[in-house]
Amino acid sequence: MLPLILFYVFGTILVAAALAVIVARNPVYSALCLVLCFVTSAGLWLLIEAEFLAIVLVLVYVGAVMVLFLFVVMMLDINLEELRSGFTRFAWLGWITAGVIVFEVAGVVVTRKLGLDVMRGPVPLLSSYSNTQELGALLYSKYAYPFEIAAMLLLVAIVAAIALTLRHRRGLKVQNISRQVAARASERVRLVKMDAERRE
Amino acid sequence: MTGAIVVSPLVTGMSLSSLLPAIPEISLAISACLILLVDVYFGAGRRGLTATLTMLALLVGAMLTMQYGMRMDRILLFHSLYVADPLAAFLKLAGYIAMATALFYSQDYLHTRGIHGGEYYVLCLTALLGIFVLISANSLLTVYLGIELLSLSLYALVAFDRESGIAAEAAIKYFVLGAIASGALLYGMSMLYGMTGTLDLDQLGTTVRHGPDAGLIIGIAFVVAAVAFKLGAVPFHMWVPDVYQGAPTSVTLYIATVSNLGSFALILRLLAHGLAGLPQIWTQMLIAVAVLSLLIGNLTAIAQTNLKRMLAYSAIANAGFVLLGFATGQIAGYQAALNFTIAYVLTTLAAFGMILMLSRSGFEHDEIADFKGLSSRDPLLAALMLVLMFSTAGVPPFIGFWAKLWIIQALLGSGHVWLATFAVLISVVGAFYYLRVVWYMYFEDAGERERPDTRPRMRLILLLNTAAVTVMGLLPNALLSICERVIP
Amino acid sequence: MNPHLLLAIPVLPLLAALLAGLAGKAIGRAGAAAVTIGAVAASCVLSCVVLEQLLVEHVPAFDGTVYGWLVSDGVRMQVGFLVDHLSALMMVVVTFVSLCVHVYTIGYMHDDPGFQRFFSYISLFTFSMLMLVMSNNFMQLFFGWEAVGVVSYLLIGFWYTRPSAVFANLKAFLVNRVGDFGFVLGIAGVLYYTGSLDYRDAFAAAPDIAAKSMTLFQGHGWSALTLICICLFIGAMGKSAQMPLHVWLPDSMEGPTPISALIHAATMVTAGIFMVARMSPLFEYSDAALSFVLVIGATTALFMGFLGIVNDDIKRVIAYSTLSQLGYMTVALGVSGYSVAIFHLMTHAFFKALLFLAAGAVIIAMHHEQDMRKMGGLRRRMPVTYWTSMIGALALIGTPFFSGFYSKDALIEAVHASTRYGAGYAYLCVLAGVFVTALYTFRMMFLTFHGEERLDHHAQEHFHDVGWDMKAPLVALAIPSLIIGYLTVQPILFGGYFGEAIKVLQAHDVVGEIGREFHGPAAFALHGLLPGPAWLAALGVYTAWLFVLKHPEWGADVRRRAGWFYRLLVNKYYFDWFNENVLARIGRGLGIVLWRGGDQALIDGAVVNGSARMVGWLAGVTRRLQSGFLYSYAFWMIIGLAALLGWFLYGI
Amino acid sequence: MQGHDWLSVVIWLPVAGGLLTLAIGDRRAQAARWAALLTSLATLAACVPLCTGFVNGTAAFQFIERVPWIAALHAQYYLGVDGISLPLIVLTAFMTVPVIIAGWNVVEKRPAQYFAAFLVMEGLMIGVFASLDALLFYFFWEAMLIPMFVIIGIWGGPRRVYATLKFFLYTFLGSVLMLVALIYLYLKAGDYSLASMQRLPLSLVEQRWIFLAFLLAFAVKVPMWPVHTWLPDAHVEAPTGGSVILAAIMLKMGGYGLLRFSLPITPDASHELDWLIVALSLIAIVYIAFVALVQQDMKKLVAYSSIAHMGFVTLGAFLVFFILSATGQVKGAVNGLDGAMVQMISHGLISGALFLCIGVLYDRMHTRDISAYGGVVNVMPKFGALFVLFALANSGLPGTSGFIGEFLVILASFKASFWFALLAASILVVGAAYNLWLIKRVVFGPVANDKVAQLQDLNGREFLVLGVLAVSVVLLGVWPAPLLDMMEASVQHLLQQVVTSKIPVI
Amino acid sequence: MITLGHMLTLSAVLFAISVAGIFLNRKNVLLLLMCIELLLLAANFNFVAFSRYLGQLDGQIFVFFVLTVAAAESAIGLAILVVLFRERRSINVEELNRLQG
Repeated sequence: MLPLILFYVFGTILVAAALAVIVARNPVYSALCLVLCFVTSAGLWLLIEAEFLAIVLVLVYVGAVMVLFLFVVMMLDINLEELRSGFTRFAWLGWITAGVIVFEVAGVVVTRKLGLDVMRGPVPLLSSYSNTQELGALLYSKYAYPFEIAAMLLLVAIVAAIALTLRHRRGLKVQNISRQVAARASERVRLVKMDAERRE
Repeated sequence: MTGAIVVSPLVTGMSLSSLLPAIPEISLAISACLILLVDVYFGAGRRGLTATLTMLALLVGAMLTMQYGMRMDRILLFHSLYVADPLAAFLKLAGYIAMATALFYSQDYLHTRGIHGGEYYVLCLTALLGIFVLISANSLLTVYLGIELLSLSLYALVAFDRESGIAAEAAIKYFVLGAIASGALLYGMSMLYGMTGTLDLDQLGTTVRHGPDAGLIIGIAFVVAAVAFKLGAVPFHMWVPDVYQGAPTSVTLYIATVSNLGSFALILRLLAHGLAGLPQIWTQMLIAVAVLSLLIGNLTAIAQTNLKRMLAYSAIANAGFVLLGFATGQIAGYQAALNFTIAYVLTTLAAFGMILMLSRSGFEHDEIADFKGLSSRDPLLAALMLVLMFSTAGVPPFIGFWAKLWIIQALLGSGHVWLATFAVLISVVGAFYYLRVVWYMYFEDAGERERPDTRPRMRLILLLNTAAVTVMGLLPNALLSICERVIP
Repeated sequence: MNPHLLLAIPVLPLLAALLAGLAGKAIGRAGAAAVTIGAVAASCVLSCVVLEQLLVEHVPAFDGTVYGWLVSDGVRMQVGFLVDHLSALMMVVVTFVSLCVHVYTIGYMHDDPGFQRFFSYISLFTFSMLMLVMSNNFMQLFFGWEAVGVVSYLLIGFWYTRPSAVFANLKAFLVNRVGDFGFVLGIAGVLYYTGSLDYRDAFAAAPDIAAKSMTLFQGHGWSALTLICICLFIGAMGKSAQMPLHVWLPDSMEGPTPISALIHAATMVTAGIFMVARMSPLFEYSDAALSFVLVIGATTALFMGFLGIVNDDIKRVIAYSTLSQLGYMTVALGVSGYSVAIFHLMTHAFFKALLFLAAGAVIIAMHHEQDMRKMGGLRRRMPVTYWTSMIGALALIGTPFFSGFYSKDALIEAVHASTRYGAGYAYLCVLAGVFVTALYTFRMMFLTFHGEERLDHHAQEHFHDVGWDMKAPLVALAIPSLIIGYLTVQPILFGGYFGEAIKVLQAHDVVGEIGREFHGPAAFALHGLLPGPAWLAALGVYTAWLFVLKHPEWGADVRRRAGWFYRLLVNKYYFDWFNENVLARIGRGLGIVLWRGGDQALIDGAVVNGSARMVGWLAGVTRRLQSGFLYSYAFWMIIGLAALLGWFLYGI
Repeated sequence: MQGHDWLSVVIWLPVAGGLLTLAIGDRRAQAARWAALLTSLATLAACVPLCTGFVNGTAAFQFIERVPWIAALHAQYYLGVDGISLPLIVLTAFMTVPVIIAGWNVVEKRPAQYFAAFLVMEGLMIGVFASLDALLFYFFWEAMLIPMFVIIGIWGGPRRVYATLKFFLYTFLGSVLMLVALIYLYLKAGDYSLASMQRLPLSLVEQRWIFLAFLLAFAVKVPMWPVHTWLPDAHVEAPTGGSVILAAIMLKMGGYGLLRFSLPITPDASHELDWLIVALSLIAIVYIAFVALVQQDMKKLVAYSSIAHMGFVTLGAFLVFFILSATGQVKGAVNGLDGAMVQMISHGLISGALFLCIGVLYDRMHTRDISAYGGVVNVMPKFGALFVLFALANSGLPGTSGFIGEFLVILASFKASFWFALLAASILVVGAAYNLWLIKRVVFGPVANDKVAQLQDLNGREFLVLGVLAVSVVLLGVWPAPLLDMMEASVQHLLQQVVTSKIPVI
Repeated sequence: MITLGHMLTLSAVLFAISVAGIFLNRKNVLLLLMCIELLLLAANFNFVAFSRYLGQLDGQIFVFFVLTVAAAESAIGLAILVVLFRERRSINVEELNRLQG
């Protein structure tokens, strides 16, 4: 019974936080609500005994990704006033569509049971079961190939992020020592012959 | 689509030789890393070093693939996450060639715009790697990772020209929509996984046979939406015109051609193979999407003034044709779709190559009006463009004709008479905008426009490319029988 | 008969025409004239030889093929000759008149730059006409039929810089084409019912066809033969200028006068008469068709004559006279008096050609003045012309002993004897026609040759009588105009001259009927002095004398009194007005409506360009969907997804 | 007979010559002209063995060439001719020569490309007539649009872009459905060869759809009312050579298609829907003739007259069933088919000649407006004579080729129905009206204005071209027997196919 | 007991909210990126749930990779955003319409 109560508590928080993410007027609030979403999700995953992923979610998402978000929010120096005005006149259409999707998916889950026994509980686990260990074993044997691809992916992310954001500012005045050293007296002064300025 | 299933060597102990079928991916990954390193240390000093190395890498990769990757049977590697079959080898070779050609066309363009940093080539290589992963994917997971590897590289490439002014807009649109699509893909995959309990495409193909459960339908719908997005089919096409126009032309070329091979593989592996047990659902969906694509793509293209954008809508319409091939749910249709894809890639390479070649610093040459009077300024280029346009319009004696012909034949063969009729009729509408390019080139005065200054070797390659379009149009048998052979 | 000889008759003029036409410059004027005259003379001689063979040596009629044109589905279309008494007679007439005209032309066209061209045309015409009359099948008949039409077209428009000439030739061709339209249908009908285009087969099948009926409208059967005959006769109406297809003939006077004599009096316009006579085996089986012929002919004979009275153009008067005389011939056909028709055709050919040539001589002498009101008293200035044309005029009005008398009187008798439906009306018409003929003929004669000279200054100064190159043909034609009737009335009409060539059913044999009362040409002429047509003619001459010479002021008076009738005549019964203002306008109006309304507005505007505009509009709409806003892009994706889900989950 | 690849020669020789001409380029225009002329003459010469080697009296295809082409689609490179296609091939080869000569130094803008386009066209058009494989046929059929598109678009008049796009899209729209039908037939027959398609049993429903698909393609090409409106525009805007080829050859493809595809492949549907064709043909004859009457532009007038005359082709081809039901036998139907064929050949010569005549005038005055002319014969007697000849031929004068086709079709249509014949024969009047009215306004009359007064008569080159055509028109008119003999067996065979039902017996 | 149905419904709601967020938001691109994170979370929920209720670990492995990819994706997305901001001085969605039509 307790898990169920906890589920509803976490679930409510999760949904509320998710809603807050999309309606909040300040991106910083949104980001923080998103953090809340992830944390409650981790809680829910713990409830169904997927500890490793729950931990990773908090570590990777909350610890890295959301910090990155916040970092960017701060860095971009966005004019918050301008972004604040919120939804526009087609909002109702958006909500209806969202409602339809919920209805379609959830409706199918509830009424048609997906063709599965949706009311069944999780498969019971042995007491010696270690989620992390099992995952690890699988990851480094069967899923070695995807693991390598993921590595490439991260490499791409690094390369791309650097390539896109690293910039050599133009117009930045820097000394070029070698040119200074190589300068010759004859080249220092250049006489330019110009026509007399014409009056407009 | 069945073949001898060879149990992966990874279980029994790994030997390097057993990994040989995966040599294309391996060589590509290694060369990407190497080139990155070389570029970091030597790239700045030597202009063109990275480009040369990349070409070399492609050449070596292609040769290795020819040497070790060509096979007539179907084998599975990495715990059947990876499949190597004739189709994969063929597509990968095509990928090498297409990318090499694309890079060749792009060189000058990249230099004049100062975006020839080593990262560009590395990202192109990783994108190709993503395509290869897709091509050889035999599990939902590898499909997903392949798509992401490809997409992430492309997002970055689209935004690569930071000076352009519209590239970033295109990139952010591409990114956001792409992320939504991959979210949808994931959601769909999760449903498929939940309903069948497996990620393996072979097993998926055999398990879903028992009937359309609601969960499967949800999964399929989401997956189809994602696939349609990748291919640029209506109504998931919105990114296509903006990205085609906004991205640097070299990247557009890449997206339009090389990445299309990946999209083809995606549909084939995921839908045609993975969901082979339940074709009645996804073929119907594909038909709906394809019809819309043909309609919207061809119609909207008419209203375009920008050639890249017009080609984008043309790509949408062509995606409709590819999807029609798949919508037959029959081998003949898949073969036709493959043939269409290859023909399309070949033609589009040259079309974008033309834009690239004619562009100069600060001048994209991507408005249709820029082609005015080209026939008097440069008869050869105009003639080549004419061939390309008529080929895309599906007029014999060019390759595009056979591509469409086979799709229509497949449609008729599977009883979709009305669909075939619709397809041919809408392609008449489509012919108009291709003709307009010819019209501008041949029937309009050049005005102030100058004779283009082009490099001979570019002209040569473009000539060869167009010659291929023509020769394969006159003698289409070779390509058609390859398509028949690789999708048995 | 030797087919090569027969072949030579039409081919010689053809070769001459080609030579004169294509190499006109090379052989020069004299050369062209010599070549064509030589060829036509040879044809004429050969025709006479043929006639002689038929008449004297009693060689059987020739009916054979000389050239296979094409074979389609077993239908043989070929060039073949049927030379019997009928066609031999026509050949002689044609070549003889043609020869005269050729000779006459030397003088008439002396100053014309198109001299060689003219000779080429008339030789070509001779060829075409010979092909027409010598034919043994419908195909070739039609060929000759059209060919003479074309040459006539070219010749009417010979002076192509004159707008009126160009208009006239167009009109002539078109009206003829209306006739051909029927003619072709008739030929098609013949083929349909007989499976062959040869006369022989068609004639043999005539009784069978007569028994067949054809459904044109639901439930109304027509006798197939009547339909065919009427269709064929419509062709004849065009060529022989029967009402209402007569309108082209007066206008055709725009052509040079030799042409008027040759084509529009003597030969081509009689082709229709000849054709019906040739088709007598068909027409004989259809009373309805013959009645139709009769009524049309009678109407033409009388009402066209009226027009001659009010016209002041010398050539046009003769043209209306021709129309009227053609009407006479048609009447004869209509009462099954084919031989009479041909006989009248022959005599008419001579005297009418004579009249035309004489008129031409006057015109030349008057320096191209055709208005009779500006002539007068010319008999002193050009006696030869006067006397020859007087012979022609007397022949025309049917003065006893003149050639025209025999043919016309026999014709009137035949009509009188006929019991065919419409014959009574026709009889009245032809009788009244005699008076009218005499009236206009002598009005013309008096105005031209008698009275005081009314020549204007210009004509006075330039007046010169014509040379003997033009007078000789007049004389040559005057002789037969005078005597041919007397000589030939017996054999041709009553001597069974035509034999098998013309078929008359026993019940219709009006000529045979009057033949029973025939006792030699002199008696026939004397008989004509009894009250009857000849008296009417005399009355006509007297009236003309009264009005023209005695009391010239009466004319104006009559004009005033009979206002509407006069206007009707002056306006030629408003046929031209109707054609130009109603038919032509309807045609053009229809064309414009179909073009602007049908093609441009409906098909092109609404459908073709309309669909293009529709596509363009749709393109604009779909283009606007691509709003450029991320959220709308996402929105469409989601809508698409929701739609897919909804469709497949809930079947929406 | 077999073993000589003359058909391939006449197809690919002009194409190769065209590419050669293109390669010679505009800078060496004179060389390009000669190359083009020699190629076209050589092609015409290559037709000689075709004609001399052709055996009359058999319906079998001759000069067959058959090699595999696309194994994957079971398509072959399969050529052959019979009495229906050979005359059209010869016509094509024949008409290209005057086109080249007529454009000799008149075309100043990119001459090499101009000649090359016509040569390539020639090869492709011959390919259409010689193909016995439906896919090959379609291949040539569509490919031909490209050079024509370019010809009208580059060398055309002021509204050339509109005209050429209309031309292209119209004909493209027409033919794509034919492609669908062909593929459908292929899927049932197993290969693309015409013979197997003609043998294939088909239900009435299938036939009906296939027939309509074919009809659209061919009707647009012919063109039949109401899908004819591209033609006046295309003709008016096309350069002289383009108009000539368009009228002389391209339109014939529609008629050829009806004879070669529609009738033998879908005889029952043809039977069922023949009223449609006949009605449209008669409308074309009457309606279009009236439209031609009121044209102010010479080319438009001739263009409309082409539509009316092609109405005879379609009428003649589809009379057979009416004749069958009216008379209970097929006798006479061959007249219609023969007439249709002769009309095609003859119209090719005459309309080509007329367009060349108009081109002659246009080259001098740069207008085609009838009202700008008048009295041309005064200054151009030779031209006047030839123009009048062609106009008369166009109005179906006996002794010229224009007569035979019309006459045969009218004869045949009488067998079908009196009213058909009546309407068809109306062309005698209206056709003469528009042709001669044209002549009256352009050729005859006094010299209309100073410009006309300064016209030069035909030069030697023009006279040669028009003279040769005049001779051909007259020759065919007085000696048509060889043509009809050549066709006879094939037409009979066609008739046999047409009256044999293909509906499978259940 | 927390059943599969609970988890799936929750994920559906999450998915719908994120979708709504994506196309309701017309001001801030950053927010779009966050919504995408929510979207991925929803999918992950499904995977985890199915994996647990099917008793096999493949789904969780998948989630592991998704997290990795998502991290990489955010990095690139933010990088593009930065480029965009530098160029336009704005990340307002409504101003991102230079490419249209």
